Parts: sequence; structure tokens; C-alpha cells
Amino acid sequence: MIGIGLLLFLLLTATGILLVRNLFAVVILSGIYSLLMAGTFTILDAVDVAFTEAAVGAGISTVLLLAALGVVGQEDRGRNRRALIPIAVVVLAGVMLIYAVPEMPPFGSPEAPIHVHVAPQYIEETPSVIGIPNVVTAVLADYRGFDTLGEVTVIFTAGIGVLLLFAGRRRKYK
Amino acid sequence: MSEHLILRVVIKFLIPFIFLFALYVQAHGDYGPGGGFQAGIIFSVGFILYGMIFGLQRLRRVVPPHLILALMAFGLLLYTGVGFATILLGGTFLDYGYLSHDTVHGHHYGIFLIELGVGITVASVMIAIYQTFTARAEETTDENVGTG
Amino acid sequence: MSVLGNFNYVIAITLSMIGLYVLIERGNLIKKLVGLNVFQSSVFLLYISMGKIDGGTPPIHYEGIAPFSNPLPHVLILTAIVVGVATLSVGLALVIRIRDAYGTIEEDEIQALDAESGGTE
Amino acid sequence: MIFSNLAALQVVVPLIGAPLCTLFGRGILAWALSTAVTWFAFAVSISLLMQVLCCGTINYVMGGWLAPWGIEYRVDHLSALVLLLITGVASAVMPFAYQSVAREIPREKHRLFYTAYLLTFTGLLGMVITGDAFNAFVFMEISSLSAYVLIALGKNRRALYASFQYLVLGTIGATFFVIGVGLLYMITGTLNMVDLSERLSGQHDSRVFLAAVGFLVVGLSLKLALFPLHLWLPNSYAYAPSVVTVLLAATGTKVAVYLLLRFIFTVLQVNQQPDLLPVVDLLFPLALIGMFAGSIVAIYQTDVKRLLAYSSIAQMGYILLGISMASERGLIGAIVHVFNHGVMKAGLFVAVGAIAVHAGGTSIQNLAGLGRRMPFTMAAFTICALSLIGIPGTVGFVSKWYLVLAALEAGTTRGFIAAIAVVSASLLAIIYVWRVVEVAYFANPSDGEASVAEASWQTQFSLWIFSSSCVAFGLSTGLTAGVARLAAQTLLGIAP
Repeated sequence: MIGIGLLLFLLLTATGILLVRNLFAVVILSGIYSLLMAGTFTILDAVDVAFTEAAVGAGISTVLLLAALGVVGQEDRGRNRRALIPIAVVVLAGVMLIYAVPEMPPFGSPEAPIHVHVAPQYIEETPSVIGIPNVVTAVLADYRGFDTLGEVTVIFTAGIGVLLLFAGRRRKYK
Repeated sequence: MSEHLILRVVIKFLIPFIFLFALYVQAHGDYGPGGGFQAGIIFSVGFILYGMIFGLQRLRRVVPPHLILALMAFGLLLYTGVGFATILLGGTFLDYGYLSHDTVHGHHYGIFLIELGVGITVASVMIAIYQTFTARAEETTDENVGTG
Repeated sequence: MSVLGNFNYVIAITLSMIGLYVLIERGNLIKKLVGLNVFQSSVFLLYISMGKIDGGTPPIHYEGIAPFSNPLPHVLILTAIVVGVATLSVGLALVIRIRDAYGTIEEDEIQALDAESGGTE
Repeated sequence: MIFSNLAALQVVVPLIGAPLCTLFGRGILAWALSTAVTWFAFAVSISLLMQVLCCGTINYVMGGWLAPWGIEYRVDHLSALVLLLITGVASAVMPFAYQSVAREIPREKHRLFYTAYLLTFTGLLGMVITGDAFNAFVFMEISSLSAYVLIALGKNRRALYASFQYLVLGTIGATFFVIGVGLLYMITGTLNMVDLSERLSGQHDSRVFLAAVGFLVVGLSLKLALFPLHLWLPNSYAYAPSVVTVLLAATGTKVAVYLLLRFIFTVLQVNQQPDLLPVVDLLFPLALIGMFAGSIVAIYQTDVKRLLAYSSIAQMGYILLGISMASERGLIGAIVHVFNHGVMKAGLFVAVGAIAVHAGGTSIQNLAGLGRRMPFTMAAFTICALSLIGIPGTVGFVSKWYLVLAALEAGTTRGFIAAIAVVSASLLAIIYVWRVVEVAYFANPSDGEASVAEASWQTQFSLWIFSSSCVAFGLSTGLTAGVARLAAQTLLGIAP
């Protein structure tokens, strides 16, 4: 029940982001969106993900967006462009996904393919082979530790990228 | 924001607890939700709060940019270093079992070290990005004051 | 199963399409990035919804708890969240630099400025 | 110990090179370290290729976890060839980078510039070598994020906007890819590519599967700049710093092609599923339109960098044409062209980079009289350009030969159209190449630009590696076409 409520609020917030013109409000809405998302993740048993989404989406992302707004201003003056192509793209992609929904494994069913292959072994093995109770940490840091190395590299890349974009004197363009 | 006395006092009081919480999340990732990434974010939030209240200059004195840059690289090196260590000890890349005689202990060490690496890199990258953005924001305000 | 039975998926898809629309259609660069965020995090919802088991609990071992929801989508999405925030920060840095260089962050104005200064240079 | 871990070292050494460069890359050290790392990676890729040729596919399990549970590195003929291309281009361009970066990038940025360069390099390698669908996404983001930043470092302010556009479209592409992978995961429970292909058999009419195919193909097509999705490419190539353009033009889109091949043939096994053939059929008209539209727009460009960028879109059309035939010869043509086009575009963009430095710009007028003033540079440029047309004796001829053969072999009307298209698009290439060459050799320099000097020996070194490869691999096709044949057979599931 709470789940459905949260999902509806998510829809509401997303619509708000679509319609609101003031960028400050948009940024705050996006923070709220992340927080609602974190709540939804908790209900779906993904506590680690919820924690991260709350810290990143509602926390750091909002701070960074606000810091950027401090430089670029809060006004969305843009005239909306011809919406024909964007609507076509979105409808096409949406229809493609919605078309697939009826044949997706039923939500919550324990017989879904992802619950019978690969994952059960993580859950069974982790306490004895790796010796820690949190299966998510075990998969993250050990079974798929190389993905996590990639993830750290991505964040390192972002840091290097931002520093590189602002290093040195500000250039004057013609 | 720097003139708000109450904020300054409260934040000064709060920051040690934020760091404590970050350490807890960092260490407790094996048992509950959390781990290096979340801990790194919380750590950086502590510094970012400090920077918001006391200004960029003082934040830069606490964590100078060149130190931050070095830490960013160090975290990644630590992670990759663990991988190289396991290769040198005879395993494949990131096979923590080789880090100790007892493979379960090896996995413990490995996970601890790489989570530490993750935490260090994430925290320092976030601080670096915050410092860079606010430095630009302050420049902009200076310009506006200059022209206005 | 009917469409309604997979309510979570439908919502995730709708959200992602709203995000994609904001990303493609809006001309303000900051708004585009927020749209990007919405788009990406709705994909996260799609993944996490897959991992849920009826009556399941978070995949952390304590005595006498069963069944666990699937940990693998959680791990993938943790990585994806990090990728998302990395993209956001590089994007924001670019927006600030664009503002420096063009004096605006509206796409149509940037394109007009580019057209003014000649086709190629 | 080193030899059993070569597959991991291929990616991990550049990966560790990046933070080392941040820490210790003061002054010239950043360049030296990057050179050492790229040349080491080149050596590794050669020995990987030899290992694959002698003993078959290499499997390497990260962290000692077996395939569907852990992440697996898989090197087969196709990935070994693409690895060779990436490392070859990245290492051969380093002598040119020494001067070009010094001129185009402010000194204080060099350290971080080379760090980002190594990160792009790592990301590209990781995408090719991994056997795990999600891991491919992670490395895709490493290479893309660093590429956005590198493009934004161009001198013109348009580089910033080009980079932002690339960021938006690239992220849409990557997110579509993630949706596609997620849908495949949903119906199989695995992320390992080989395991995926096994578990997908029998599910090919599932709607989820079809949606997944759609998202994967569209996502990757965005990354490889398939015709209507190419909008990010021309400006990115035109305004990025020269070295970055060389690396991205020669390898960036090629890696996306590689992933497309991997997914279409290894994972989805399109050729064994008659009801999936429409997916490849759909590529056919797009490939044709891309070949012609790219070439025609290239003819009207006044800037050589943009001209070459549009030519890349056209050349991508050839590659997709080969893929859309889904036959052994067609795939050989596509794979050989991935390699060959990488080599010649690298040469062309190095030459253009040298011209930008020495002749003051890259618009066609700047080239007037360069045939005499920069004879070596223009000679190398001309060799690569002839190769772009497909003159016999150059690499371009080899790939087009295979494509035409494949098209005629099909024996259908479509094949006939394809053959005519390859030939006539090459005629268009003659026009745009000729415009450049004519100005360089037959036009008189407009005003007193007598100071234009020949490019430095380092630049010449890089340039001649590429242009002589254009001829060498054009005359002896054993390496490229031979490996491509084996790769095509593996992809199609025909035992070699």
C-alpha cells in the first residue's frame, strides 16, 4: 500500500520536474524525487541501494546542482522547441517497453528466472565462503569486485574531469 | 551564511558525529547496509557542511586541493594494488583468497582494503568537485559585485 | 500476467519516459541534466523491482530469516547510481563552462550564437 | 605469472597508469608514463593475439569466480583484433601527442589531460575484452566520461557545446544499453554473454526479448553514430584537440561496433534465428543512407576536420552494410573495415593535426600549396586519403573488395544494390578527397605564408606509421583478413 502511494508520488514529482520553470524548484523536486525513490527501494528490500540513493540523489546531487545554480542562475527562459520528434521518440521507446510488460516475469514471483539462476548461489555461499552476512557487500566487493573497481574508476574519472575542465586560468573565447 | 553564530556552533558540534557515522558505515558494510561508497559520501558531506558554513578558504586550509587530488588517486591505487597483490601471490586479479592462509580471512582483508579504497576516492572526489564548483560560484559573485 | 500485475514496471517505464522527454525536449541545460537524473533513476527502479520476492527480506543473513530478495540487481544499481552522479557532475561542470563561454545555458540561444559566428571556424 | 594474467594486465595496467599519472606526472613525466603504458598495452595485445591464434579463446576469471557468478574476460579472434587496433592507434599516436598536446593544452593541464587520456584508453579496452554485459556498461562509461571532458578541452568554445551534446546523447545510448541488458537479465538471470546466449535459446519470440534487442541496438547505434543518430559526431570530432580526435575517430565508434557485433551474433545469435533477421535487415537501409548522406555532406564541407568527420559517418555505413548481410564474407568485410578504417582515419587526423599547427588552420584554404611546403605530411595524407577511396594496394580496397564480394555472393536484388552502393559511394569519396588533394597540390598559397614549415619528426613518425600500415595491410592481408575470417566464423558459429 505504502509502495503504491510512493510510486504515485514519484509520478507527481516527475510531472512537477517536467512542468516547473524555476530551476531552484526543479532541483529541490529532483531531491524529493530521489528521496521518494530511496523509500521505494527500501520497500523493495534494497536497503543498500536506498541508502546510496538517499545519500547521492537527495544529498550530493542536490548540493552539486545548487552549487551550479549559484553560477548559472535560476531561470529557465527557454522557449520550448518543436516537440514532435521528442514526443515520437518517447512514445516509441515507451510503447516498446509497455509492449514487453505482459510477458515479464510476474512481479515478486519466486520462480522468475533471476531468482533461480546465479543469485541463489550468492545467497547460499556467502556466509561460508566469504564469511560476512551482507550478501550485497559480498557480491559488490568480491564476486563482482571488478565492476566495483570500474565504478571507482568512473568516480575518479568524474573528479579528474571536473578538475581538468576548471584547471588553470579562465579562457577568453572570441 | 558565515555570520550565523548558531549554525556555526551547531555544525562544529555535528561534524565529529558525521565523521563517526561515516566510519561506522565504512566498517559496518559487511554486516548491514553501507560500505565504502556510502561512507565516502557521508565523509565528504562532513567537509562540505564545513565549507558551507565557514567558507571555501577555510575548507581549503583543512583539505588543500593538492592533497585531495593525491587522495583521489591513492584510493584507486589501493584498490588496484590489492588486485596486483593477489596476482603476485599466485591468484587471478582480485582473488582475495590468496591474501591470507585462510581463504575466508583473505576475503575479509580484501573486502576491507578495497572498501577503504572506494571510501577514500569517493570522499575526495566529492570534496574536489564541491570545492571546484563553489570556487567558480564565488568568482561569479565577485564579478557581479565588480560590475554592479 | 496482466499489465496491472506488473504495476511497478509500468510506473518505472512511465517515469523513465518523462525523464527522457525532459532530457530531449527542454532547452535549458540544467533542466536537461535533471531530466537525465530522472531517466536514469527510473531505470534503477526497473532493476530493483525485478529483484523483489513476495515476502522477501533484505539480503542480509541473520538467523531464521528467509527468503531473500535478489542481491544482484542491488549490486548493479549501486554501480549505476555512482555512474549517474559521475555523469551529473561532469555535465554540471560543462554547463558552467558553457555559461562562461556563451553567457547563456539555453540551447536555442547557444545555437543562435554559433550560427552568428559562421558555419565553421 | 605474467603470461597467465595477460588478459587482466591488458586493462589493469592502463587503469593503474591513470592514477600514477595524476600523482607523479609532473612536466614531461605524464607523457612518458602514458607512452610507456600504451606501448606496454600494445605489446600485451600482440601476445594476446598470438595466444588466441595458437590456442583458441582465452578465458580469464576475475577474482577466481567462475563465469556466470564472477566477471569473466574473454579474448577471441574478434576482440584480439580490436584490442590490437586500439592499442596500436593509442601507442602510435604518442609521438605526435608530445608536440600537439604541448601546443593545444595549457601546461598546467597536461598531467590531468594524460590521466583522462589513459582513462579513455582503459575504458575502450575494457569494453572489448570483457565477457560480461554489465561490466561492458561500466567501462563504456569510463571511456565516455573521459572522452566528453577531453573533447571539451578544444580551443573553440563550440567544443564545450559539442561535448555537452555528446554527453546527452551518449548517456541516452548507455542508458538504453542498460535497459536492454536489464531486460535480458530479467528473462535469463545471468549477465555473462556466453551464458546469456545459451539461456536465451528458445525465448526468441518473447516480447521482453524483442524489446531488449530494440534497446540494445538503438543504444549501441547511438554510440557508433549510425546515420540518423550521428548528430553528436561531427562537432565532437571537429572541435576536440587533435590527439583526442585521432583516438576517438580511430577507435571510439569502432568499439561500439564491436559490442554491436558481440550482441547481435554472440549473444542474440541472429543468424541462427530466422525470425530475428529483421533486426539486421533494418540496418541495411540505414547503412545505405548513411553511406550516401555522409559522403554527400562531406563534399560540401569547407573544414577538413569536419569533412573527415562526415566521411566517418559514411564509412560507418560500409561497416554496417557488411553486418547487415550477416554472411561470412560480409562480416569479414565489416571487421576488416573496422580495423582498416581505424588505421586510415588515425593517419588522416594526425596529418590534419599537423596541418592545423603548421598552416594555421584546418579549413580547405589553409591547405593551398601545402603539397610543396609540407611534402611529407601531404604525401602521407594522400596515401591515407587514397585508402579512404579504396584504391587497389591500400587497405580501403581490401575491405571494399570483401564487401562487394559478399554482396554479389548473396545473389539477391538487395545484394546487387549493396554492391552498386559500395562502388558509387566510393566515387563520392573520390570527389571529397580530390577537393582536398587538389587544393594542396595545385592551388597557389593565397598570401605570404612562406613560413609554413614541415611537421616535426615526431609527428612524421606517428603519421608514417599509419600511412605505411595503410599500404602494408593493403598489400598483405594475412593478418587483418585472416584474423577477420576466423572472427567471422566464430561469430556465426561455424567451426573454423
